Amino acid sequence: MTTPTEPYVLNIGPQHPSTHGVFRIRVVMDGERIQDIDMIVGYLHRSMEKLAEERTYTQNIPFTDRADYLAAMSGNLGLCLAAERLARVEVPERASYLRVIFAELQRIASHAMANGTLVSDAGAWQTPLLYMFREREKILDLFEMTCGARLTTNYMRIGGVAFEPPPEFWPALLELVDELPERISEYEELLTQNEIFIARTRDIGVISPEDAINGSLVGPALRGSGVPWDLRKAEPYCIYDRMEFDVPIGRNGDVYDRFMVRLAETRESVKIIRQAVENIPDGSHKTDIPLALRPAPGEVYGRVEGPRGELGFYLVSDGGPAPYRFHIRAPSLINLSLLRELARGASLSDAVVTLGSIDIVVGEIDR
Amino acid sequence: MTVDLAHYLAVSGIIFGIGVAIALSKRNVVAVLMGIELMLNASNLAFLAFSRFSGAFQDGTEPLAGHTFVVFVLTVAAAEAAVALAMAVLIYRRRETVDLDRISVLRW
Amino acid sequence: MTDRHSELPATPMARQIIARRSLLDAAKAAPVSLKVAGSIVLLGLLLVNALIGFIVVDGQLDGEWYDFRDLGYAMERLRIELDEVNLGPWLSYWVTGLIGGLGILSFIGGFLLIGSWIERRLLARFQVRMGPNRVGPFGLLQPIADALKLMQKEVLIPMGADRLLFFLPPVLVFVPAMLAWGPIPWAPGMSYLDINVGLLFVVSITSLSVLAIWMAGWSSNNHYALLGAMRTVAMMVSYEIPISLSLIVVVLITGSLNLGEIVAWQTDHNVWLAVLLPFSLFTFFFSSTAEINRTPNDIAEAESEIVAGFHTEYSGMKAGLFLAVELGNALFVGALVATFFLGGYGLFGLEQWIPPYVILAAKASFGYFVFIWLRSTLPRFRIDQLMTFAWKYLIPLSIANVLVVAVETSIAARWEVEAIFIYGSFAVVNVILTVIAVRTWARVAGYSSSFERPEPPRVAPMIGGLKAARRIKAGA
Amino acid sequence: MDSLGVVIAFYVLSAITIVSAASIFLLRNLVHAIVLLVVVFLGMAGLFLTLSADFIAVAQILIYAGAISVLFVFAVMLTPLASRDNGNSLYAGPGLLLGGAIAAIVVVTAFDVEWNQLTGVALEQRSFTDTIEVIGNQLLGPHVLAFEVASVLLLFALLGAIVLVTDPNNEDGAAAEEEAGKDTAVGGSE
Repeated sequence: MTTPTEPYVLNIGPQHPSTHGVFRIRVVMDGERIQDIDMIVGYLHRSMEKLAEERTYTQNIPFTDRADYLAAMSGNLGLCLAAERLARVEVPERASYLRVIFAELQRIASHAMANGTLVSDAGAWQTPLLYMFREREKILDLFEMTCGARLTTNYMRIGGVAFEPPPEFWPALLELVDELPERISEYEELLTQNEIFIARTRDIGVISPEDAINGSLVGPALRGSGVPWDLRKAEPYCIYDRMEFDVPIGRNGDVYDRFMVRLAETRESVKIIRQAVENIPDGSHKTDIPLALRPAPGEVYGRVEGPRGELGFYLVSDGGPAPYRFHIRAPSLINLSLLRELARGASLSDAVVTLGSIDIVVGEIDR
Repeated sequence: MTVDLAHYLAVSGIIFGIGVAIALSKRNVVAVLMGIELMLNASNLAFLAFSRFSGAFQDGTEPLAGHTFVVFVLTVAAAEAAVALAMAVLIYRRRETVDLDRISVLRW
Repeated sequence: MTDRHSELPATPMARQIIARRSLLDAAKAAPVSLKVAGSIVLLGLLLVNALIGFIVVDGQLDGEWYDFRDLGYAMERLRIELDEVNLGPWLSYWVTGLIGGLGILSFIGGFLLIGSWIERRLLARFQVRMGPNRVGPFGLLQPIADALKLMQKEVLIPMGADRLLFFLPPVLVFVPAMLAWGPIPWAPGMSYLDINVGLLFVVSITSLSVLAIWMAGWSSNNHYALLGAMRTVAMMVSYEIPISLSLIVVVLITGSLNLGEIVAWQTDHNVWLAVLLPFSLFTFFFSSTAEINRTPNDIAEAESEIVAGFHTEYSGMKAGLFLAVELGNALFVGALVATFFLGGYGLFGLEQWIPPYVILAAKASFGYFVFIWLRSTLPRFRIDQLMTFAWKYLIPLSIANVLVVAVETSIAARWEVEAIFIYGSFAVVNVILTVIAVRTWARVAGYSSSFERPEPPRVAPMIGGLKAARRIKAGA
Repeated sequence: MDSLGVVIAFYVLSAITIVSAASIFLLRNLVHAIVLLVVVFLGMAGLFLTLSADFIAVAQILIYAGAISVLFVFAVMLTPLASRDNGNSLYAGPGLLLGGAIAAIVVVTAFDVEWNQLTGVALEQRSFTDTIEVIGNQLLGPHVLAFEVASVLLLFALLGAIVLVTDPNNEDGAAAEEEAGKDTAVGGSE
């Protein structure tokens, strides 16, 4: 016999510090317990997929910047790989190396952001976030050096990359690569042994491997649950088959594991970048393709392992210069769908931390 | 213009009367408890007033027995409030109301 | 090429960070003549002060003349003089009360202005940022700009709000926050409200703000505010018990509820209670963070969960008042910790040379600094974790602490030995007992599971789906 | 007590206290009534101060304004489905009559009786300087038995309140939460 209470509705968002963008959750709460949640997306909808049907394949690359705005390079890479398979374009080897370097840099930057905001959601007042921003800042400087933009890079092209990095890029990159393992160790010291942080994240938002597979989770959220699935290993693209790296997986599938998996993946990314820089061949960075690429009619699903997981692009060509259908399989949207199960019965604080650990980007959810 | 024992006793009596009126006439359990707290407070005021205005004892000690008594009243009031409000919550659980007019199973 | 990169950071922000000037740099860059003149003036002031102090301490000028270190005596003198005017005692009460109140208020007001700047600058330093540096030199005028901005903002009243209860709380939290400063002794005999029940007064007055916070949350007609208010009420009521228990220990040792006498006891015995009562210090400080909503216990206004807690719906200067009270409370807890545990205005005899109120302000500022430090370092607890911590750990251990110290006090009362020996042995015993008790109780109450550190993620030996996951789990 | 300050304080405080207490009776909003109850408690503490009972005044603020009022707040917040009005029952008339009668009798008696009280200089001289020490000595001296009984009473009140409010069916709160979680999770993933 519990006290009869009246559930009430809490409207989290669209403007709320912990929704990571314009995203709304309608929470039915009983005291501090969440009874049910209702996720309402669409506040950032820009009709990307429809607009893309009016633009050429190259013109669509900027859309991928703005879909997952924290991992523009990965989005670029995904679209380019799909379009190249559709149009059967060969990519020079140097371009592949450059792509891998930038995609992994982007992964480090994105994971820094994800982990930083997760800890911010847990209540550490922005300090870890800003610490992690130091490295992200350097990576963004490298992007700026190379392609002039920091966030919406628009760097990759069908058939290669847009620009050769400037000469000062390489020493700066090496310096960063040397510095990063130290920094990552610093974060581990700062946070992974912190009693409060452990208390807030251990056994919170636990996803079993079965649930993860059923919920079609991807990326660190999936690996945090202990499922060893990484497209870079399972279905290597670019030059990932030549790289030595490990796939870290979590033990319990809780928030802490997802956090730790991201940190460990950052380490692996540094490894990959180092190998790529050491082995990068000389040559052209781009194959020339016609301005208006007209692939033969057909369809293709190209996918890459973005920072948030499997980022897929489904392209259908009718032989014209623009795709007949352009669909983005956004990892954030699909990972988010499990939040409802996780949040039910949890307290508000736990739900916020769980949401942070799933690491959504609203631009990608709404497209 | 002076203030003496009678004034304090008058204030105490008025507040006690208000407390009685509230305790007898309110429907809500919480409001009734408020009335009882008022009555206890009024008696505290009377105790302290007597203590202040009465002369010293024969042996010269200060007559702070009033203060001591008030300490006990405070204790009892705290205990009473805790238990009574717990009972109010319990009644609410059983019957989803704290309206005394409707909690009348023991009436006849 | 390498050189160009290292010389010239790529972004304007990075360039700015490298080129920033600190106060220290500015001091270094000052012309030599200014430096020399400044040092001479400072040294001269110190010398003059020391000379005066020497004479005052010797008693040659006592009762005749008072320098700025002895405001307490000066006030006492003023009171006596006013009493001689023979207009009734109310004159001296009013005059000295006004002067004292104005002094405290101007100190707190000044601190509220400078404090937000200090907090933001320090936080920025902890977070490798620059902090406010645009308004005035080193951003010093930032708080004034903030206050101006807040005053210009529209005061919004949410729909369905209880108007009366909505308007009262900003004032109602401000009053106890200012009143509670009363009994703090700034120097021997220099406290605004020198009452015998000073300690109880502080505890009871600070407990009043619970209701104001609840009123704010309830009347806002907003679920975030209500949630924040109920969290605050539950937390503050729970944490008042450990606070009281830790202060009872102080009373037991010093034998007085008067804050001035507590400080005087520490000065007389040349010992800080922090050494004697380490557990009480921890309990008091930790519980105070819960009372005043500072990290790691700031769940009442956890911005990542419930936006701004009970003052979500307040805007303009009303929100500003809440923020100001929060700042002032942090300093107040610093002052309380200094008074109870860190020797108050005393500094092992140095208080005769340095103005005592400066010492107290410095110690209070140190407490404030610790709050900022915690805020920039620690994540936040969850509400149930906090309540568990209070009821299952802090309160039982505090009661044990009271018992131990009661025994020690009775020993000290009967034992005819040098005080330094008694209290030295008590300090050692208390530290050892605290460590043992905390560890044992943590085991008893079932805390041991968190002692073991969580394991880091493992490297996947294979790639695959659910079957691979199950095999890895079974193999491990 | 002839001092002007005390006289003014007495009249102002008693006016505030009586008006607030009467408003508790008159107001229709229970939450406002709680706030006014706190005002009454604080006014009472002020009246205690004019009687130079500093310890009791501070204890009054601590216990009544700080703790018991919060209990009332919790009682109101824990009964969300009950009505929040402060309405009168059938007994309003008799209650008011009885209360008024008691107040009238006490007031008349108070002013009518020639109290054997201290006045003037004797009263001024007899100011309590250190009430805590005397109270402490009395509590642990002549009234030690009552003191112990009071402490036991408090302990039993604490236990009683907890026992009353604890759910007998599931004493372990965590287990209850787990159950609730299971109930809602069923049908989702399985």
